[in-house]
Amino acid sequence: MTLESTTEVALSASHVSKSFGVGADRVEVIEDLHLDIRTGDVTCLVGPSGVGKTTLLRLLGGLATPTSGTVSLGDKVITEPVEQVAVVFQDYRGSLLPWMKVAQNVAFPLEGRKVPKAERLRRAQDALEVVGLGDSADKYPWQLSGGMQQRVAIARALAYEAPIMLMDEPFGSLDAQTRFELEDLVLRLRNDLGITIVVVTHDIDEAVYLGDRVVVLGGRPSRIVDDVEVPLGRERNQLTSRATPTFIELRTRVLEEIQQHGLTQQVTGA
Amino acid sequence: MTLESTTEVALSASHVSKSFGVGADRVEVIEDLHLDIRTGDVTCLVGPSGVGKTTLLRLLGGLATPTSGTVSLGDKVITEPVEQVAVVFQDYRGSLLPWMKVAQNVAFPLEGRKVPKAERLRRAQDALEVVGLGDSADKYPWQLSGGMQQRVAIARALAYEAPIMLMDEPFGSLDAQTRFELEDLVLRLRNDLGITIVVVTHDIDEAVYLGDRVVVLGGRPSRIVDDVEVPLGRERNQLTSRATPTFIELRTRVLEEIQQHGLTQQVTGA
Amino acid sequence: MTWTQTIRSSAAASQRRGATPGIMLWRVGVFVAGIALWAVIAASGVVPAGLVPAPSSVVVTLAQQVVTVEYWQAVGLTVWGALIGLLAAAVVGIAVGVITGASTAAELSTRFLVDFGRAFPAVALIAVLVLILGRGLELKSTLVFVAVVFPILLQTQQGVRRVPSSVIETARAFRTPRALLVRKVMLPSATPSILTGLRLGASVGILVAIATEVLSGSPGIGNQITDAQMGANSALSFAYIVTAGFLGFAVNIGLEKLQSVLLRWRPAMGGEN
Amino acid sequence: TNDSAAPDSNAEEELISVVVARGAVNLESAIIAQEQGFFEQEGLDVDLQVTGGGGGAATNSALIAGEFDIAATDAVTAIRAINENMPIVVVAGTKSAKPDYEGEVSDGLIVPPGSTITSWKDLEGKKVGVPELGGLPYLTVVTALEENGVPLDSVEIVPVPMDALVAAAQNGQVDAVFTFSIFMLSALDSGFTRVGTGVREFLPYAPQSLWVSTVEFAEKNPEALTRFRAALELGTEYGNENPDAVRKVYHENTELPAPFIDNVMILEPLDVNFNSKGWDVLLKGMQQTGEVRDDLTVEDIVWEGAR
Amino acid sequence: MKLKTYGPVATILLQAWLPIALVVLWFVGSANSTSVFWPSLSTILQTVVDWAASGKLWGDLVFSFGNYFLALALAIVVGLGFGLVIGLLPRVGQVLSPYLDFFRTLPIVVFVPIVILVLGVGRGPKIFLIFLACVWPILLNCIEGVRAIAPSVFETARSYRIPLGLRIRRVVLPGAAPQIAIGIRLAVTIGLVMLVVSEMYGSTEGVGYFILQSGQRFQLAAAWGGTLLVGVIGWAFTAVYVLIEHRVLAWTREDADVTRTKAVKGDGK
Ligand SMILES: Nc1ncnc2c1ncn2[C@@H]1O[C@H](COP(=O)(O)OP(=O)(O)OP(=O)(O)O)[C@@H](O)[C@H]1O
Ligand SMILES: Nc1ncnc2c1ncn2[C@@H]1O[C@H](COP(=O)(O)OP(=O)(O)OP(=O)(O)O)[C@@H](O)[C@H]1O
Ligand SMILES: [Mg+2]
Ligand SMILES: [Mg+2]
Repeated sequence: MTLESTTEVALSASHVSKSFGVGADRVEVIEDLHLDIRTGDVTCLVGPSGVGKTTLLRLLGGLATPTSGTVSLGDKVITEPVEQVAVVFQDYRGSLLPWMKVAQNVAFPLEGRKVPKAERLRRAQDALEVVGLGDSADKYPWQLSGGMQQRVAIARALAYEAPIMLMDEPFGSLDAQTRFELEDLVLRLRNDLGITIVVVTHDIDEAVYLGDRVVVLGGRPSRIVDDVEVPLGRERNQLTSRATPTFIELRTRVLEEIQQHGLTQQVTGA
Repeated sequence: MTLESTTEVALSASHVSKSFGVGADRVEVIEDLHLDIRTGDVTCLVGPSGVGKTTLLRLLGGLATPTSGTVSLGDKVITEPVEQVAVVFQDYRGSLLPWMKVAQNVAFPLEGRKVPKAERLRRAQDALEVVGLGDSADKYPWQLSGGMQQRVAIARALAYEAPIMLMDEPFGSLDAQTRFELEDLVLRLRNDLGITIVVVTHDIDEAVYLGDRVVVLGGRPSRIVDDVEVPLGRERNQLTSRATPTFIELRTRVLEEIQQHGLTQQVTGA
Repeated sequence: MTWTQTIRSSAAASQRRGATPGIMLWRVGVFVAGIALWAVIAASGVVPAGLVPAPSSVVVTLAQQVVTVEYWQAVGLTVWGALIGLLAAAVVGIAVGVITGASTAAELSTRFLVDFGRAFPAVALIAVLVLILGRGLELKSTLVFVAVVFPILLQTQQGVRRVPSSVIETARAFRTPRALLVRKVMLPSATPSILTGLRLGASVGILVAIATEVLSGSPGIGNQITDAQMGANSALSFAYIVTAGFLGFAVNIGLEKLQSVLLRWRPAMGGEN
Repeated sequence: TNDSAAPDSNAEEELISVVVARGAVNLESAIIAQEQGFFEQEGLDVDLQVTGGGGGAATNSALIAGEFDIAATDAVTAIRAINENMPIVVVAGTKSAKPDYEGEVSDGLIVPPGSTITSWKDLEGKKVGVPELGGLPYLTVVTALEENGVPLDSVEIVPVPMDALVAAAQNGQVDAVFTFSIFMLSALDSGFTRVGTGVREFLPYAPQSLWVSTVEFAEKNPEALTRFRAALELGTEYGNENPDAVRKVYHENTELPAPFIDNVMILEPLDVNFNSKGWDVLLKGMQQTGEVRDDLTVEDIVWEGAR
Repeated sequence: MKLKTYGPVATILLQAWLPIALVVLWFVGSANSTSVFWPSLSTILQTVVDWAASGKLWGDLVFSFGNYFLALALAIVVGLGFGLVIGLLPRVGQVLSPYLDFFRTLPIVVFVPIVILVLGVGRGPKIFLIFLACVWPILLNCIEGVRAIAPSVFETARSYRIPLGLRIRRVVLPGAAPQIAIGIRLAVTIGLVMLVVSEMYGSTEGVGYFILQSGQRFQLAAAWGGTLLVGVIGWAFTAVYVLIEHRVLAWTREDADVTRTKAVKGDGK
């Protein structure tokens, strides 16, 4: 897999607020949030359920516009999805087009980029092999298990070969083994191709293992409660890295922060 | 929360096979599988993505009929969903009715059981509080985040108050903290109310932590490759239980078994 | 069998392509029962013989007619008129439907015209329209077009509007160009709705073509029916009425085939089993 | 319209396209004229299209739209069109109600078996079915009621499609119906009784079916129209003398059952010319029912060569 | 799909500009018309005013729309009833569908005599004819709507053993509602067209009768006037219907700032 261009890119959100609804129904989800995504980093977003991770990711991807503040790619303010960004949606089922077979689904975004058909299909097949679905190219999404569908969504983003990838709980439905392999795939994407990756995850071990940096969201409206650099180096190993003291220390730290903003918090707050 | 009846029940699958499609498209997913779910146990089903966990759960719930073999509840062969079983679907989004608000979604199954309205709403509200969504009763599902939707689906199964609960990756989209709390909720359901619970999960730590027994599925067509008793007792603690040598030993054992049947296996097999 | 079982097994049945022998048997059964009922009504004299002929006499008459050139000419003229109108309506209806479905401004701007046009009883103006269009193919296909274009348009428009937002969001995220979006996302998603529009339109088209013939005297099935009625020849008029029914049946078979190809991707209802 | 050069040596032939409303049983003289070569004899090359019925209004429209030069239609629709300034004129007749004609009457008021109605007078407070409000049958009924001293507003006149008239009476939806031709004769066959005569008695000489042309055509081609009338005249005579020729026309151009045509059907006399009394009663009837404006005269309706 | 929404003023302006432009164009363009075929718009409108002034308009409206609403209600009930059965039991649909297609295409106009025999000469046949035209869009869309419900929704209802009645009321009908709404929207206006046609036979009053009689009598301005009136009524009914639909189907309007317009614009520049 090669990238067409690995130009210097950096996503940044500055003074971003986002609310839904109007009048009495208005909910402030994100308030005055500032975040710079560094080029070539894996940035992990964690935080309790409902805190606004997906919302933030959609803002970064240009899929939603902030109520106030701006999101920019380099010097360009983003109000629309841009070519340099591929997205894996949390709602992977809903994001697969049911009338297309798996391979077509994966190849579809390339069609919009005018990639020739043979090339499209080759890239789709490659991406499917990488996620372990080489033999399911010819099935419809509903014929696949949940985890397989999720991998199709990942394959689609891979085949798109964008320099920035936004992934919303991409491994949520995968078994440990598959998950490990795809986590390592993400690291390889960063190391070998210099892709900038933002991963939303609820698995703190995963966040620390993958991330060069873990951003913890919390509060209502949400803001960044912690921004943790992960000094584990660029080469990581599922067994050894996870056993280092730094790893354990960081995961405990993040865990504690999330616990402060977790379920119990919400219930008592209600 | 009380149960109307906590009669002796036990689900069992005997010599169950399941295939999809006909002719050349036919895929054998499960072959000659035998499994007894013991009353009052938490049974965890684990296995690589696409192995057939959801399929097995649907068979146990009477939502699908086996191609051969039988599933029975006590002495009764099941070909249909039965009253004693509540299900949390892997596709939680699809299983919430978009035209109903959250509270209505949770209360809806009770309506079918002719529970009076006030009682229904009370039980729905209780269940929502338990999953930390007491203040979201009046929203539509699409106004919730992924993890919140998943919790609504859990709340619905809770409010149904069935003696058997089948849960398909119920905590997949939840953050660590919420997840811990809901895991402990599951354990309380078993301990305090004697509910029989089957949980499909891809998180092996979770399987060992929750399960009285962990059933590992593998192969194509799938069969039971291991059936592990978890001798951690009925009272468990997120911090201490997970640190016991038994826990660590068991999770390593299960992990290795899954790795034997995981992604790499499939890719090379293809 | 319980209700759910029935649903489940029928869902399984519909997964198989085409009609099973069981379905065929049932169809034949319904057919026989229908004909028997008709025969009984005709024979009992509840309805005057002049109005409802016996099925046998209709079959005989139809058999006599199908070997004549006149019959096929009439059928051809009707079908031709309906077909031209229908094709034009399909092209315009789907195109405008997609545009107005995809753009709120376009939909609002055309809303009055569409709602007005849908309710515009063009058939009632035949005497006037003949002044402008004469009684030839133009009149027939124009009226068919006017009657059919709006259902197709609306079905398309609403189908496009109801593309799930998760799907649209995906397309947006990958910056799907407009043409591709329409072709590969909106149209497939709206296909069930559009096909329903076409199925409605196909029958309405034939009906309007026939009505036009009846009312304007332009040649075709409708005209044959008028003749038969003026001659109090009910067997003959029924023969042509039945012909119209068969036409609708045939068109819909075609559309159903199209549907089974276009909607191959859809899982059978009630969950796969 | 086509006045291209004629191949014939004798007379200058003119091509006129003529439409005959098929099924309305008003095409006899023209078809006979065509078959017997009377048009040719008059130096006309007539393109006789036998097209559909569709009612007089549609035929008038098609004529105005320029589909053909001359068309067969019925008197009431022609008058209505002219009343609204449609540019057409009546150029010849086909059939009129002849009070002096000996033959059987083929229209009238009929009642189902067992009815207590025996005459027009009994209609007070009853329901009468007619094929259409405002048509010739309707005008006949109105005139008949008037002449019999039955107040109009005491009778409910309901329009019922032609082929359902008899059945409607049989089912008791209406008490009596005014109908004609095969519908009346077969009703009489099945036990209906005729309790009143028809248009011949109440609207004597009223034109029934006739030929119309556009005003423009009549102005530009008076000669052709005169010849057309002459040929029709010949066809009419021939038809009146040879009933079998008329029957043959019916056999070939209508869906009437053969036995009916041969044995039962009443052949009304054909006539190209009008009796001015007929126009008067018809116009008066239509004016009284508010169908047409009061100052409409025969001169507005009938081409001068046909008055 | 998420829709772009406009403010109330913009919505009205957007809806109004084209019809107003056309009416003005027509008004000006036809002002000096002397043609009997193309009466001027003012002449046409005058006929409607005359119609109203004669006092008949009101009675005609009451008669016609009495039939219309009855028929529409009947069509909704029958269409949904059969639609649910066929949608839920595909085998029944498979057996019946050829016959439904057959009957759908029978020229009902020629059955009028039989209908009159059975239903009499009054409102009956008219209601029946309108009903017959309205029922098909509702039926077909209901079937399609039921079939389009996500399998996961049915699965949920099954697993929680929702009884049939409740399942239809709370699961199937709402799930099929968006598609059913299209069917009813079509029926609303098809019914109007059929209302006019239905008064072609055996009528003495009604809006359709007025139009048809005017046409038959070559009172072209009045015929145009009547049809225009029906068209405007069709628009008005649809507007009311859309309001109702808007409320009933509130849950389908996902509120987010994703707009369709953006989706359409999202081409790779
Ligand atoms: N369209 C919407 N309308 C109203 N509220 C919304 C909408 N979308 C999201 N929200 C609210 O915004 C908040 C944040 O949602 P978001 O999906 O970003 O959470 P999340 O951090 O991704 O959670 P999870 O981990 O559960 O996916 C939630 O409280 C949700 O209820
Ligand atoms: N309707 C269907 N038609 C054809 N194949 C199917 C169908 N449903 C499931 N399968 C196949 O059956 C296999 C098992 O699917 P299942 O959903 O049970 O997996 P799973 O163990 O739940 O996986 P995951 O953890 O990814 O959810 C998969 O290979 C899938 O492709
Ligand atoms: Mg989220
Ligand atoms: Mg699964």
